Amino acid sequence: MTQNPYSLGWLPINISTHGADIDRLIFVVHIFMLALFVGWGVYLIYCLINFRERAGHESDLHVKHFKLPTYIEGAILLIEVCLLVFVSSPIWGRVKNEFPPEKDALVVRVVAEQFAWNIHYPGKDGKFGKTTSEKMDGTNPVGIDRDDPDAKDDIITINQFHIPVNKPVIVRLVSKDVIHDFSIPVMRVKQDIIPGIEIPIHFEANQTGEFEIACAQLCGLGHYRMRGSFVVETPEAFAAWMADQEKEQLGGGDATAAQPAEGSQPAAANAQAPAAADTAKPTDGQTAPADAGAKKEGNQP
Amino acid sequence: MSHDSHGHGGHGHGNPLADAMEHYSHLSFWRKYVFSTDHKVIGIQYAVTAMCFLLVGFGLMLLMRWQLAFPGEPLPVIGKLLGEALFPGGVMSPEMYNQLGAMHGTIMIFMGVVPLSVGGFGNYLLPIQVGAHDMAFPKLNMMSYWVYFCGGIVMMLSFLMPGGAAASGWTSYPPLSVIASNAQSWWLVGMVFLITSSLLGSVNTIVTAIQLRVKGLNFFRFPVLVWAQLITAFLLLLAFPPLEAAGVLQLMDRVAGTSFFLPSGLVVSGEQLHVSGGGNPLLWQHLFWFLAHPEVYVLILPAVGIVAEILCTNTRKPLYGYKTLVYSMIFLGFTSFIVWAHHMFMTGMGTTLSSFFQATTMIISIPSVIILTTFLLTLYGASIRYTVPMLFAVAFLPMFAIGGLTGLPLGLTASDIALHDTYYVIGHFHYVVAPGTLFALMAGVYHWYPKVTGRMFNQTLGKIHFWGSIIAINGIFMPMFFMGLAGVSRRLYDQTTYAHGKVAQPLNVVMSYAAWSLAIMQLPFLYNLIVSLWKGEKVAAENPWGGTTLEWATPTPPPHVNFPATPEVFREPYQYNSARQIMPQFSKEN
Amino acid sequence: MSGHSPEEIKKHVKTYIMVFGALIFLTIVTVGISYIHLPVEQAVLLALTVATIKASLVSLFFMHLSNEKKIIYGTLGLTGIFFVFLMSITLYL
Amino acid sequence: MSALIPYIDEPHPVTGVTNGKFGTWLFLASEVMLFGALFSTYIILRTGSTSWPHGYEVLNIPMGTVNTVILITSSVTMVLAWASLKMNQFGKFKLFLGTTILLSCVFLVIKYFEYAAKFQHEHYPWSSTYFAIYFTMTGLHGIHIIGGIVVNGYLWGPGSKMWKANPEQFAGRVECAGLYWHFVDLVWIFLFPVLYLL
Repeated sequence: MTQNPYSLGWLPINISTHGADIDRLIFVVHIFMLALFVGWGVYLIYCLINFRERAGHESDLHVKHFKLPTYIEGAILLIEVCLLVFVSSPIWGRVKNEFPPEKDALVVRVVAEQFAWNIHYPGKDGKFGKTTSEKMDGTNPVGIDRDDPDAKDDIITINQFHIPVNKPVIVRLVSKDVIHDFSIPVMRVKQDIIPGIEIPIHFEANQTGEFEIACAQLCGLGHYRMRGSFVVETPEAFAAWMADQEKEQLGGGDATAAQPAEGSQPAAANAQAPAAADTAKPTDGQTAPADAGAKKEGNQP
Repeated sequence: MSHDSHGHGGHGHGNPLADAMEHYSHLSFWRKYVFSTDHKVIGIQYAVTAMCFLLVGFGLMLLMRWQLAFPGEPLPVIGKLLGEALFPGGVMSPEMYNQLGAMHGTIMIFMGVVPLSVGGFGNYLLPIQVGAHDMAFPKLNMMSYWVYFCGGIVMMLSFLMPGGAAASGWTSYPPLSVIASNAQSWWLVGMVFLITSSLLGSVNTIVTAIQLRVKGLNFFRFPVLVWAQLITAFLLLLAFPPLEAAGVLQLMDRVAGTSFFLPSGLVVSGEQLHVSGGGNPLLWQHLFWFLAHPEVYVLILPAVGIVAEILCTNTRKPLYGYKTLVYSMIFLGFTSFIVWAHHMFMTGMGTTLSSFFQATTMIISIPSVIILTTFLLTLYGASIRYTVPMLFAVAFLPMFAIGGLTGLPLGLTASDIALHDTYYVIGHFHYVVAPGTLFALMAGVYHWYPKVTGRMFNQTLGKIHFWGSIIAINGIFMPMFFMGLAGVSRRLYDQTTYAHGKVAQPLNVVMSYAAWSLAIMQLPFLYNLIVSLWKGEKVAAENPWGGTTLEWATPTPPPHVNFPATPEVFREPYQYNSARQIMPQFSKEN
Repeated sequence: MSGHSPEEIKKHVKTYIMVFGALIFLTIVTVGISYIHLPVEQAVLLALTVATIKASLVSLFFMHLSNEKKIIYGTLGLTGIFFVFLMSITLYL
Repeated sequence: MSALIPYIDEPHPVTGVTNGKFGTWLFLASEVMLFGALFSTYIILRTGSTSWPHGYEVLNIPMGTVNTVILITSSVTMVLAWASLKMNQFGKFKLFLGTTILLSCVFLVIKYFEYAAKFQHEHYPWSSTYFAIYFTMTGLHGIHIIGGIVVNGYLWGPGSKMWKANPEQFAGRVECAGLYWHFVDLVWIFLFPVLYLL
């Protein structure tokens, strides 16, 4: 990766298909804000200097009625309404509501817990196995019932979220314990995860690379290190990674004993772990070997 | 008005006001200064207690800023003193960080700013500004202070609990807050105290403003501060009870094992949670923000009132558009009840609902713009006298503008997707509350200091305080916007865990140094406030600044009954005659 | 509040007794209905209607809201509006 | 002190009410919002639940009905107590207010037996959301009853001395206590069908 996706002065790079609209709105709103602020500021400084107390200057008690401010207030309201009706609400509708058909998309469940992201892929059959809260424990973070025929080929990873590029992705968000917030800054994706409710979101990445999932809602002591790795790769690399996961998790034939993939330990175990333990950058090589190639390809124009 | 002679059974002769003063002067020290029913004493008690809490809340943040700027490095000196449990090896633990964060918010809002602006300024100034001799219910007034005090003590004691204070943020979202340590229950009990105190206080304020105003003081002759306090009191009265109910429900969840906010099938740290389930975590958020959004206007309206008073006194010209300002404030207060869900855009809200709350949010920005415009136009054609309070009041304008403007991208749902729950939000509301409201409160403290104490503060120290504070405070909050744009989530103990957090980390160092500088810049303020009590130049004049409202008719400092003779009001506030001299409300001559 | 002379109070007392009778009657009605086990929607509608009538009787006569000052109506009207806002929460969840 | 504050015993010429009465109504306004939040909680929990017991299956309707009648009766004796003061009959006032206090105590005693029966059947606040809301709302209402008993007890006992010194102010106080008491009754009028009958 040649270019750092994150910057200090403005938004991080955008690799989602919907994000450009959001970025444009943020830009326009900031220009609007800046114009207003500079306008007020210049006027304020003029007043503060010109109307200061000094010899030979007296206050003007003749009450004037200014029309301009009323027009400005009206204009502000008009601009706000336009932004709302023509920009913000349509984007929101597209981003949060207009789901792609499930057959064209990769459907994934994300089960959040203190303090990890469990990613549940439906596997080859495209169907999620049955999950229950009774079955959730240290070795079975999503509570999958491996006796269910649909569950035989399900892949579960911890903090490793891989998706193919240029393909719609539907993520069904659930939380096991408290409220989390599934945030991927580079994707302009953010959604609270409310325990007891399954909330679907959708997005599509248009660029490969290795990024991160952040938790944006205070969820306890480990909130700050609830970091997941988010990898966008070519369809081939994704398939290869998936095959590796299958071999690792289901390969032995004894599906019920399958362990989730690498990544950090389940939450309870590392609740007291020192902060430095998982401060790895996305490029630190904490990830599966399969996506090393994907990264290189991603940077080709 | 002849009503003063009514209901006066015991003393058949003499002036009842003189009798009351005489009676008061014979009271014991305890009844005079501790369990006093005099609104001025209670106001000062409120203000002093609240300022102490503000310092505590600020102090917590100064500790946090070390961890934020230098994550994982031991806190010099203090780290060792605070003990191994919360500072292992002198390094702040995540537990401690979350406690400091939650308590900083709680203390600043519920125990600092609101008690100072509503309890302090409201109690002291409102009765005088309407020409009353005391609040309508003096004993209730005393009680609301002591209930607030108890609430504060409960909150502070929660730090001593095993496991420390509440750590689920000042918003206390369940289920996290329900499964949190015992201190959360203390937090809830403390909140019930604070809410009760606010309710009693607001009943008192409303009755005083409406029933006890003197002859001639009709509603459109109210000083802006009185209007602000009156609207604030209505907001507190009607918005706080739902949070009180929610607090009781959360307490039940924690203590009686109910599941109001807990859905079925929760698994915490790999263990099933044995509760009946069936509750709804979002219910808390709705009830909480039903209060907490009007609460924003509870913070800002008294500040607007104070700024209006100071601007009008120091520009030496009438307020531009008094009625517009008043109507805007009323509209603001009313609309603040229907915007709460814009705090919850990311909870899975549909398009219709989010559009509704987006629209109300855009609508509520207009009265704020009008208020700002009124103040800006008041400056036009003025003869501005730059006293220390005026400096703070003027600084309020651009700071409040930044706070308001940055609310815009947060209020639009689409841009909120990128900015929600990031540092951008923190920057936004701190601009409203810290360099906004708190600057206005500082202005108020300076402006009425000579009236309350009978001594003048040191102008030079005041100016040092102002210039130091305004530079430092922008150094803290301006970088937050860039941090938020970079996508850094709020409430992170150590943001360098994330690559995007690491990139923005240098900003944290800047903010921390600015925060510590701000702390140093408050030293001249504190020194000035305390030492001027003895060393300050004596103020003998009733009206040192040339104010037009009723508090400037009282002797300095005001005696027990405020006015030796019940005053009368003859005109609107902020009037000047053709010779550019003030025409106070209480003066008969034209 | 208009009439507080003893004669008028005597009239009031008569009203109070009548209201009391009505309240007891309505209590019996609402309990009686509950034994019929109507479908939920109808039961809720009926029970809430009866409760609202009872509540109006109490507030109009015992709390003298039938003849009160504007300021009290104003306060309650404002509260009523915000109460509606508060109850609207039930539509979102 | 009272010399300083007008409109304690006579209505304000513009608003037409005394301070105490206005203050009481404002307090009741906040109470409306408090119970409003609890009722909306009830609605949300009930509509969101998969199973919700009918009140008549788990609660004792006769006991609830008796308590409703008791509370209504106490409300009418409360307003009669105020009317007696207005008619200058202090003895009757004592009788009626005493009855109110007595009835409110009876209400609490019955409530105690109801709670005890629930505990015997192992119905606790943590048993289900229904019982959670039942115990929370009736408990909070019970606290309001206790508050009413304290206020009315004071006005019946030591507070009634004011009758001699300032009958107007005392009648005003009784009226305010009455407003509060009727409000507590009013809350029960809604609680009873909502929890017991539906």
